[in-house]
Amino acid sequence: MVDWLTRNIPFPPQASSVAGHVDAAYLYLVITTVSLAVLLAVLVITFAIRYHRRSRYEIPPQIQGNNLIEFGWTGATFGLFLTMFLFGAKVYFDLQVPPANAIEMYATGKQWMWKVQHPGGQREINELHVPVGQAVRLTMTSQDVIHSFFVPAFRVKQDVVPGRYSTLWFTATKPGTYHLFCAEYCGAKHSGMVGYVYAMEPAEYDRWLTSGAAEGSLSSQGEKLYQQYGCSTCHDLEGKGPGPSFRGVYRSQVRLDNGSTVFADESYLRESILQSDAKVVLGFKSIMPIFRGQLQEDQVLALIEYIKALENSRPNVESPSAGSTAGSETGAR
Amino acid sequence: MPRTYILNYLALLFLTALTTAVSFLDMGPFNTVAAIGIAGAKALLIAFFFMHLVDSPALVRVVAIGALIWFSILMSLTLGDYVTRGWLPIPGK
Amino acid sequence: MSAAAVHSPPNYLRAEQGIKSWLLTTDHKRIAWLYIAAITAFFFVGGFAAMLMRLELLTPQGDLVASDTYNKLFSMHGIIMVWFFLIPSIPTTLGNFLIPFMIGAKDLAFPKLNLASWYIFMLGGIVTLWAMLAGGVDTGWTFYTPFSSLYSTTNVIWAATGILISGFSSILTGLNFIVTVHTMRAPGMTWFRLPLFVWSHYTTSLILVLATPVLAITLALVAVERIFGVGFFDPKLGGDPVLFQHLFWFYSHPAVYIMILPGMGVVSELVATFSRRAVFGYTFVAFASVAIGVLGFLVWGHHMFVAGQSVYSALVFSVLSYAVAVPSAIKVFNWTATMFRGSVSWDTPMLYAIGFIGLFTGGGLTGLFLAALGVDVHVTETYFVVAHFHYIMVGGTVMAYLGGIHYWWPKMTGKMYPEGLARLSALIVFIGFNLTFFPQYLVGYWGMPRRYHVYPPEFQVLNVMSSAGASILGIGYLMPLFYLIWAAKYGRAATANPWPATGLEWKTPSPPSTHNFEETPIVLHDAYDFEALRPIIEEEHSHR
Amino acid sequence: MSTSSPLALRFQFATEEQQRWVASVGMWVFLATEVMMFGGLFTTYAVYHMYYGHAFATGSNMMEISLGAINTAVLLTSSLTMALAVFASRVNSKMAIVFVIATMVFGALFLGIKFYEYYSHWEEGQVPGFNFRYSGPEAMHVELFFLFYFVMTGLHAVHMLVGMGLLTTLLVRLRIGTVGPGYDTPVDITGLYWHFVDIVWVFLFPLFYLVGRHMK
Repeated sequence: MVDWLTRNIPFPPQASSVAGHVDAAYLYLVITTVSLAVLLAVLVITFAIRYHRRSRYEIPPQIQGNNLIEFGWTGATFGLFLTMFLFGAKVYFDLQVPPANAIEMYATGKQWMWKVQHPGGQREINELHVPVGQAVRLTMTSQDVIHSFFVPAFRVKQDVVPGRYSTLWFTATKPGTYHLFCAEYCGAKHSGMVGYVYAMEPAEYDRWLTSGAAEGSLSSQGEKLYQQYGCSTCHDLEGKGPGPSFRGVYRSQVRLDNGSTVFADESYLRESILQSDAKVVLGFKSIMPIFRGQLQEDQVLALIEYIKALENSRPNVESPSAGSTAGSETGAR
Repeated sequence: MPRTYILNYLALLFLTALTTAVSFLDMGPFNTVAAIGIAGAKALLIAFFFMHLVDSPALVRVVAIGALIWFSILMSLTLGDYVTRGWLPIPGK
Repeated sequence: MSAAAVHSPPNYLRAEQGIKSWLLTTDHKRIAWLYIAAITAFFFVGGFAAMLMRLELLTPQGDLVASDTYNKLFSMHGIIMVWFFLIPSIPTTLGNFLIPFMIGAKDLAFPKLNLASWYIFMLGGIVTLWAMLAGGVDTGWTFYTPFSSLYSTTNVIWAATGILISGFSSILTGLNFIVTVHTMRAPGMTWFRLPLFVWSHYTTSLILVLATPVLAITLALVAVERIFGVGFFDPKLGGDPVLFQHLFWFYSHPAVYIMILPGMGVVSELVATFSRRAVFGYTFVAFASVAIGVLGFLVWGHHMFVAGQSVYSALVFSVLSYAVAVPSAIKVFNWTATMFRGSVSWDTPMLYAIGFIGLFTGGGLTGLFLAALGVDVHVTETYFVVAHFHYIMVGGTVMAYLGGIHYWWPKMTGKMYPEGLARLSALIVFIGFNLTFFPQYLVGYWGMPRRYHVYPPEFQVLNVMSSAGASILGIGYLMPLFYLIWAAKYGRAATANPWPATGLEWKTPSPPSTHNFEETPIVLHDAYDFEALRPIIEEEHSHR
Repeated sequence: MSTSSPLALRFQFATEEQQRWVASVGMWVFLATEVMMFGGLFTTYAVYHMYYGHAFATGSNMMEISLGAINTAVLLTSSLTMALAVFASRVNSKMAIVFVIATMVFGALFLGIKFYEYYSHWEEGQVPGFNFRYSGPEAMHVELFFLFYFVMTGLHAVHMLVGMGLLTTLLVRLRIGTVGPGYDTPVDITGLYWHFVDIVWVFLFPLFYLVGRHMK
């Protein structure tokens, strides 16, 4: 009986740092609205009974209205609603701004499956292994239609829109297996695009990381693509090529040729990889070929992980033939 | 009455020539402001004189102004979203 | 009254006979009947799709229908219920019939346009039904791109065309009402003597006219994208699918106010008549309608908090969404205050009105959960939202529609409905409704997403309760269909003012003559002046 | 009110004056819906103009500005003749017919120039989706610009065709006398519609022909 109860109590488990805040806001709303509803129901029913029409011919005293009462309850309701807004907004900001030290993972929504890539190179379909107590930041996109990454136990949801990145973060607090749903209608098997999030103790998570048959870390996969697609020919890491070097570019302010500066986050890197002539860096010409259509989303994520990894480590492989840039003149720095 | 129509017509032609000429000068963001401003002026001229908004009953003017207000609601709140994107340095926020 | 009965003209039902007199009528009363027939048919088509969905959801596995069939079912349920039942429901039936009476006019400003609106509505309905039968559409009633424009392989263009055509019918009806209320009020019928029914329909017409065109262009752009292969919301061209959502919800949120405002107008009339008291704070309730109409245009972003709009834009929409909730609260408070020290009778229309106040309040208050940003992130796109808008639309608009139909049935048909049976069906509807949709709040917060026909087993108990409630609700809706038709034929003859109620429509015989009033009435009293009705109420006494 | 007017006062209107006034209010409310419909397109244009201003300038520079300016002048002239037609229809039908015909001629001229432009765009492979051969920088955003061009001017052209249809019926009714000095409401209504379509073009012209001209 107890097992049936715990299984069927209609309340999602609180398994993330922010779940408590969301439930607190939910509880506040439930209490205020239910008390208002009960008050109104009691009033309506008592008036209906107490002032029930005794004879078909009685005409009650006509009361036109009272402006004071009207302004009173208008102001009161708006004041009450504003407190709800403030509570909701505070929780919303906790949900939106990820902490700096979060593990960065990448998720790609594709018609009817979730593909997740870990920095260590592990790839998962419809599954996500995360350590407990450690913030995780998901940079997500979609390869076709709009999906939505929804983990009820963590109280987080974020639509993944094709053509741009979305961000979602959580910190699992309770080990366990939790549902992962797609919450934006995406076609025939929308209800099949589900999976599980495994929150594990850190030790167990490390054991899982090593056991996975990963072919090198994500940034090393990115580096392979970096060589394979000839990025290194123009974007020499020492900045000798016609293209800008990527060392230290991630999360820096980049000056563009139209005079504006832009914050180099993942979205900027993705747009510059796929649609190179959209934002041309100051002092460089827009001669880079368009890679849109040639690179898959998860390949772009691997490249971005490689560029981000450049920020704090010397390039671990000497690029032997990087010197002979393909006949193009040296770009003015 | 026809006299006002012809004067209005000439003013409209002049404004067309003006907006075309102005577009060749490089005024940065003011190019768009000038183009929309002149077009707005032409629209007002047509509405006031050709469509007799000048001497129409108040209700007709309310309808015209209402339409403009509702269009500006759609424009301003939608652009409001696109202008404030990227203020948080987090992709997609 | 009796002196005039001798040579009074035949009532509008008997004035002409034959199918041609119905299909070519420009009499707003007959056109109202044409709409009643049409939307009742559409209601049961949409309801049938809902029953199939509830049957499917009895079990966690998808064992009744395949997944794409289920997707077509919920799309059909959504499209038909929204555009072919809820939006036309009260304005085109009760509104068409009553607005000329309530302002003391012989007919609407453009009678021929009124008939044209019905034909356009039917054309839109037939095109949409044909799209459903010829393979259906699986994009949901929201048509989100890029699925609807690039990936769906179903009749999206045909469905969009059908809706677009029915949109023109909405615009023309709205235009007709606006011009009528502005220019054709009887002498003495000032704005603040208008019944609140007319205020709410006037605001609804403003929304109809100002919002529907944006839907027309949005659906047209989806069709352009499917035909050209490239479109404005297509990431291949650098387009942003979220922009489609902006344009779509710019129409669709005011559309939900199009659905609820007429219901509020009906409830204002019912509460006033059956408490036999002027509505408490008439001017506040009237301006609350206008405020809902205006603020309703500023809040659409709360449908897109997690869709990818900017955080600051979400904050703005959240505040504005709380602002639009205030006028609805004012209306509910004023209805409650109207009943205070009134003479409340428990006739069926009043039961529906009280049910409306209860369920609409439930629906409206849960809207506050969805406007709270932090909570919305968790509950949007789950069954919590499904329960919220069904509480407003089924608990609100449909209850008000049934209440209004019962209340004005004697005026429209000259016959009374069977009181006992009607009260029973109102009770069944109330119970069935709550059993259907309250469990969905719980399963929604628990995390069950919308539009899923396969769900984790732990949600099954609540879904079975919901399906059980749906069958009770279905019975509750079928009963009025039968006993009202029966009453129209064999019901007790109704007097001109059976309740008795204020309002010019009750000064005409039941059923009224084709030209409504022999000579245009002069209005001397306020909207709900029951003192002025004292002689009629006394006369009721002497007749018994 | 001259007896020749075929209009029996519609039974639901109290006075003749009320009926004329009602028609223009109804027309203005209809124009409000048109403002909102075109408004959806202008909002979409504004969003992408803000994001892809440079590509929109490239696209705009590929337009034939002289044709655009001439077309604007042509449409303004048709507005003038339409206004004169509305004025003439209160006084004498003959003059009204002349001006309506003039309006239709200018309208046809506008559509002629417009379809010539469409044809030349097709020739140069600038029709998005079907035949888009431009491969310069930001080709996809330029394709988006041309999609705006074809959808918005196309919708405007459809409204022009509807206007030409209204003018034709007006011509017939003026000739057989059901519309004339006694009952000129239809002319007034058609005039309001025609001037509105002209206002839409007044805004379309700078949006497509004058964007970043100085970048040539």
